[in-house]
Amino acid sequence: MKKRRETTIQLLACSVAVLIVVSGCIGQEEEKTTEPTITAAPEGPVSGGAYIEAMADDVQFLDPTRTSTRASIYVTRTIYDSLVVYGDDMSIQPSLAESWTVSDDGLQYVFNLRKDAKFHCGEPFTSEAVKYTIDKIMDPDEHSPIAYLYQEIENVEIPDDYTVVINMKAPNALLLENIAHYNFGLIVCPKCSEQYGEDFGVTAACGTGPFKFESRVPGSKLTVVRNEEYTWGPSCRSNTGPPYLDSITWRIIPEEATRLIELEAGNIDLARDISPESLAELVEAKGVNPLLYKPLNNWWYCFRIKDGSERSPLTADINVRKAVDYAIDKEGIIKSFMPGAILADSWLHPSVWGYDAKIKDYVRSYDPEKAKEVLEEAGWTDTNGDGTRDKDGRELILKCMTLPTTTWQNICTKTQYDLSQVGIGMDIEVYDSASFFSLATKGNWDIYLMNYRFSNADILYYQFHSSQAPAPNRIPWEDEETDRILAITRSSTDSQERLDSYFWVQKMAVENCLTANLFYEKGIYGVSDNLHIPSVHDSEELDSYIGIWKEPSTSHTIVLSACLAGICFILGANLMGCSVLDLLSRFK
Amino acid sequence: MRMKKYILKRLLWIVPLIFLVQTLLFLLLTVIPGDIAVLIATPNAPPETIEALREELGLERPLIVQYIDYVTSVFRGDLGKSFIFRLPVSEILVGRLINSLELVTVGMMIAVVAGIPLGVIAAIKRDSLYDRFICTGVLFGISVPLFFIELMTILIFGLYLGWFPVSQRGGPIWTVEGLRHIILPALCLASICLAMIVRLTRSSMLDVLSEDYILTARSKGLKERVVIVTHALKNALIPVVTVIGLQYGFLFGNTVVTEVIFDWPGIGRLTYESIIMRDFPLIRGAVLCIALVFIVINLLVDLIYLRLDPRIEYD
Amino acid sequence: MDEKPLLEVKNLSVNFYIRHGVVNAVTDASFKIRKNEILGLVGESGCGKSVTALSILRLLLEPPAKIMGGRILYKGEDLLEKTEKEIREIRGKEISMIFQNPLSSLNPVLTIGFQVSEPIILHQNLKNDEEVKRRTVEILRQMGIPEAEKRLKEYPHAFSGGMRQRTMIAMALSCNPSLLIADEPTTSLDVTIQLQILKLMRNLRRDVGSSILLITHDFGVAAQLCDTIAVMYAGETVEYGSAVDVLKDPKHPYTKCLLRSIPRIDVDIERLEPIKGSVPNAMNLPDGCRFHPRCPYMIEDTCEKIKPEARQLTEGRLVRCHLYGR
Amino acid sequence: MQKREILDFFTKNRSMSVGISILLIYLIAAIFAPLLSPHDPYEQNLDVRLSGPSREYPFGTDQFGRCVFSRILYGARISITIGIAAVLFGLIIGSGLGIIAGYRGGLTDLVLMRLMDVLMSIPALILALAVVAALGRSIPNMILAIGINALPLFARLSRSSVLSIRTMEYIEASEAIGTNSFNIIRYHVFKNCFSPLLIFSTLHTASAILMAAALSFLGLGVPPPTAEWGLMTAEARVYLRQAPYLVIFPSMVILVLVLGFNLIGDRLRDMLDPKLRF
Repeated sequence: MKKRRETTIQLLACSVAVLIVVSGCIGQEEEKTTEPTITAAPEGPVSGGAYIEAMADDVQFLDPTRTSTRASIYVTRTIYDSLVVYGDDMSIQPSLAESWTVSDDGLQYVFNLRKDAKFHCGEPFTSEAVKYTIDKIMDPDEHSPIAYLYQEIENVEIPDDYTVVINMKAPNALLLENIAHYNFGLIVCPKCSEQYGEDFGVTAACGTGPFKFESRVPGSKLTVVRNEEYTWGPSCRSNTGPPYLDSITWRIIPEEATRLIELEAGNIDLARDISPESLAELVEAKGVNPLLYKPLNNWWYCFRIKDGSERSPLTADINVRKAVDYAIDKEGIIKSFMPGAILADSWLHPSVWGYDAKIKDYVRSYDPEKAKEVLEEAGWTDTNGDGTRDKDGRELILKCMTLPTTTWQNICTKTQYDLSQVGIGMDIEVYDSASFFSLATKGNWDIYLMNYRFSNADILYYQFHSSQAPAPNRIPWEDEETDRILAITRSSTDSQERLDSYFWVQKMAVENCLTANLFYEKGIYGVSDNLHIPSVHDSEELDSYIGIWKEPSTSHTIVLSACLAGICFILGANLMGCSVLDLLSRFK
Repeated sequence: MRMKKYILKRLLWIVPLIFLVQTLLFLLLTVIPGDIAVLIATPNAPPETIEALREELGLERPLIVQYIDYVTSVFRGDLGKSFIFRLPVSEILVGRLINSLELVTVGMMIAVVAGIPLGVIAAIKRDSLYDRFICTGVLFGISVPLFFIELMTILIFGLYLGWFPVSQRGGPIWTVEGLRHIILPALCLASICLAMIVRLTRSSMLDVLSEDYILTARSKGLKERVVIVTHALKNALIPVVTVIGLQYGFLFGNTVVTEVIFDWPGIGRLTYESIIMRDFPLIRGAVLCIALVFIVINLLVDLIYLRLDPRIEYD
Repeated sequence: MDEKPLLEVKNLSVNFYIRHGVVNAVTDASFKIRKNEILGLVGESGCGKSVTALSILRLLLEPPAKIMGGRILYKGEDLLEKTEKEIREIRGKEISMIFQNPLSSLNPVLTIGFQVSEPIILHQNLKNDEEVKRRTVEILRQMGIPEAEKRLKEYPHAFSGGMRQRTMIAMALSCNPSLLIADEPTTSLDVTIQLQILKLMRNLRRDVGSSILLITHDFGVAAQLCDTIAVMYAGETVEYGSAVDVLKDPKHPYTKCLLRSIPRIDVDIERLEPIKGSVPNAMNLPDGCRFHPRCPYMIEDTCEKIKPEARQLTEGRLVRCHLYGR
Repeated sequence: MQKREILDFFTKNRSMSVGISILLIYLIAAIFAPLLSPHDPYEQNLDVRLSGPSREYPFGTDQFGRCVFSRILYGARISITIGIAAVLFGLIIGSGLGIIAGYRGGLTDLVLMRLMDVLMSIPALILALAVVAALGRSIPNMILAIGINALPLFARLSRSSVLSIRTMEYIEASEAIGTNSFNIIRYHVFKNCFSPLLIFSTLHTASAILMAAALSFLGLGVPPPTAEWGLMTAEARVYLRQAPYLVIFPSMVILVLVLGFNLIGDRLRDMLDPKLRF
């Protein structure tokens, strides 16, 4: 009798706990629905509102001449201005430089600067600042990470306050694009840079940009506020005057699940670095929608040809490389892990100057049977019947390197399965980014997954020119013919000739199967409904936030009484858990 | 006085310990492949840029020179500048350390405030229905993986019910915003050490209740409540206090997962990220901070233990 | 002579319900103590004498222990009927108790002064501290503790075994109880200290006038101190009488064997006669007379079957054995 | 403790049998995984991707369409081996050091214990993190990382039990009759350390498994596509909303296994550690 009484008490206690929790939820639910509906959305841009954005990695620091990490670029684009910027159609548009002329032999560039721009510290913007910035980047003791972009510049002359002359050692047709691209062309204020020295960009930053640096808590938050006197915005942007937003705050949230939840809870307005897997979730969530943009983000598997420091690669044999290219199910990856991505047929994104549709007929498509044939012909047969092919004693098990992020691992796991269907084994080794790149340069691997964003065709130079051998040309592909053609792409002034040489390089890469190009990724932002972004063009700029504006929104009110219900919940779960266990352990 | 000598002896021991911790850390860091220069420079940067960056960060100097500078600089009080943020390490650490201490303290307070009464009641009502509830609940508590509790809390509280924010720190705990932000991570941390405290209070209370002096106290005609509070509790809490101290140290060292999931800007997460980024000065600073907190807590625990239990002399 | 006894225990029986079964620790214990008298409750360890003592003050933990029957009359009232609140009034004030192991009977983390003054504050409701302190120091000095004033702040671990036992006695007698129960007070002390404690307890009767229930397994101690002796075996009182009668002329076979197995100075016996067999297990006691398996004078088919009653031989002289009750 | 008494205490005690049965179920699942699992754990099938628990897939499918139930069965092998191997590593080396330190005393004791202090003062997860980052992600490295954390705990435990009996007369007696220190350690010292070490290693296996899961969760565990519970939870984090069961099932499985070890550890402590038996 005593036993039965105890079990009834237990069940009673559990039901009470559940009741409390359920009532807590219901109470909360009603409150939400009775919230006043948001007033009708105003048509034109409304100025005001603090804009909060969440990113995965932290900003390094804010001196454009000394940092080049992606996260830092988002912030420096708002604090500094560049001479020229990309228009929506990826054409070069004027910004701080009103106009510019290029000499016929491509050795001299003359920029005429705007006269109304001013630095945040009040100093007027003159050509002296441009010379100071470029000299600082090229100065060897500064160890600037972006010095390699300006290798060809001889020197910079400033005849008067508002004209800048750049003389080149060798012609480089891509100089303007390099300046426009990301933060390489941003101009720093000489006075502040000298004044703060080492701490410039760390504790203070001064440029001509639409926002001024305000505060920073390393590893968690960074805030910039509106620059009221800003009237010299680039003409191609929708708003050239002071930005609509009062301030921008970047919050560092490494965990993607948490970023999404903060977005849906309304604590942030925009979430960057959303992986494609969460696209479905963003679509159904209330009050939030995904904003898809096409960054020039090319995913590819890079093959190793030459011997590494300790290991000779299996992919030295071209047939293995071709078989791998045939065996990878690119559509399958796109369908499951990369919704919205488009199949890559060559190195260059269709919207990048230098892309040529003719490359399509050289590209290999998914054909496992063909892959098996190629392997059979090359003598890779499965002699010991263990499921993977081998040849004169060496098992065909590729060593693949990847990063720990979920999307990277998913793609590699999918490829591993695809390759196993045609008898090629693959061991996946996960390294965090610091060791990934240095090990990749050492070369003791067969294949590694890589994704890189580059807005002009110059990427081919870095990937295939022998001068770039240990890195970033990690294949490494050393071939005079390719070097000669690549030199033309940079030096010649005739655009058709550059187009043909770009095409030649891409065809060479596909024929020698140096890489297995997968797809161009569709970038995803999670954006809350009350945010309006005029345009996001391919180089992932949010046109430096000038055009973005926010509707006045009612922030979510969260009932404080929920604390009690919360604790009841944990107690309830505990009681339920242990009564189940107790009943379980009571049986004889 | 004996106590001061004892504390001095313990504090003196910290100097060699820091030296040993640093050496072990330095060995580990030299073995880890890859370095920060590769990370800061874009993947497309040629090797010269990476060499230049290594030069600037002083990674090119021979290992011995780096080691000596690495170890002695702590005693000079200069923890150096973080490779990534280029801010002095001490500036970054102070804020992050306070955040972590705040989170762990609130978590531990919840666990203690809930744990000790539960343990005492379970001991008094031994083998009753209530006692068996608590025991199975405790087994449940110590077996569940922490990240599971946290993910579920985020899913249920953060997402479906939306009662509490699940990320960032809203400010100090005396502000409403600060409280709202700390409640979920603190509850999760509390849930794992709550079970431990309840179990320990119960067993030490049972030990004490079976002692002879409790019988003497009862034979004096004292009320049961008085016997429990003045006589039994004081004795039972001595071992509990030591374990709470050790638990605090254990919890403080293991907040990495909680801080990563709840995006709490604590020192655990800072260590994790700095190891991923190979930012040596930051790693060294963070690990030293955690080690120092560990030592201070253990010393405090021993002092409280001595203070509570008169029988033990300061050996 | 037959004025009402201070404490009378009649047919007390106590069981313990533990996981392995039921232990009947005490089956039929009866004895009485008159005012200003010292009764010795003697028996081997495990015969239930401590349980009897604890059940007088109802100090047994209810869940495992349960008092099955019998009555404990103290000044005419049955202590078993009293409520928790009433019994607490009696503990420390009317009846108080000291225990066997002084090392663990004092709370290690509370000062001596505090522990001794607790019953004083509780029962004699002396409110101001000065009054309490004076009374504590006085009772401690009375028990022979040197510089009592200075010792109040010290902790039990600073005291020796004998000193702690004196403190225990001081604590017990601080409210002038009329009955002191001493559960083997001298067993864990060495002989010289034992003598001092025994002398102290003898003086108690003279100065304070309280009667004492002394529980021991050592006949020597009982002989020195007690007026009357009750012998217990396997949960039952088998013999009761004045100390002289029981020691000089033991009636019950168990008492005889016990006395015979103790070495004596005046008589030189080559070999001591141990009692054959061993103490019965309290979980399944033999039926009939509990001692019959070990009894040299066992009568066929009466001792095994019939449970002997406690018979009155002469005034104040009882024995539970078939030999005397034909 | 005679055999009989352990046996009867063992059978009569319910929670010990619950613990043992949990462990047995897991061992059977690990050993007979190929027979029991309905599907090949590595076989991908993208059309049934992320589908909920159904008759065909008892625990639903993950982002590659692999059957979660069979992956959990195969995962049992890895998780249990990591847990037990890490504890064995800690037990053998840790208690070895502890016994030597305790028995020898003097300088060796001081040096060894100070070394253990150093290991203790670096938090467990950070130490594991550094070891895995240094040696790369693989099962042996994980075992090493978790084992190193267990080292100081075992050393301290075995040292304290050695010290407690070091001063006992029977040790001096056997020294007096000339037995060399190795035999003394082998017979007397080890016997005495046996029960606390047994209890501690059972309980520590539980926390070793939890640590392995935490390491995988931080992306420092085994490389994909291995079927390991911690990795499965880590990968499923992104699908927390779409497919919460992907996180719930592996975590529940970890919970029940750790519960089993805790149950056994507790009852062992009650049985073998006289001080606590009541």
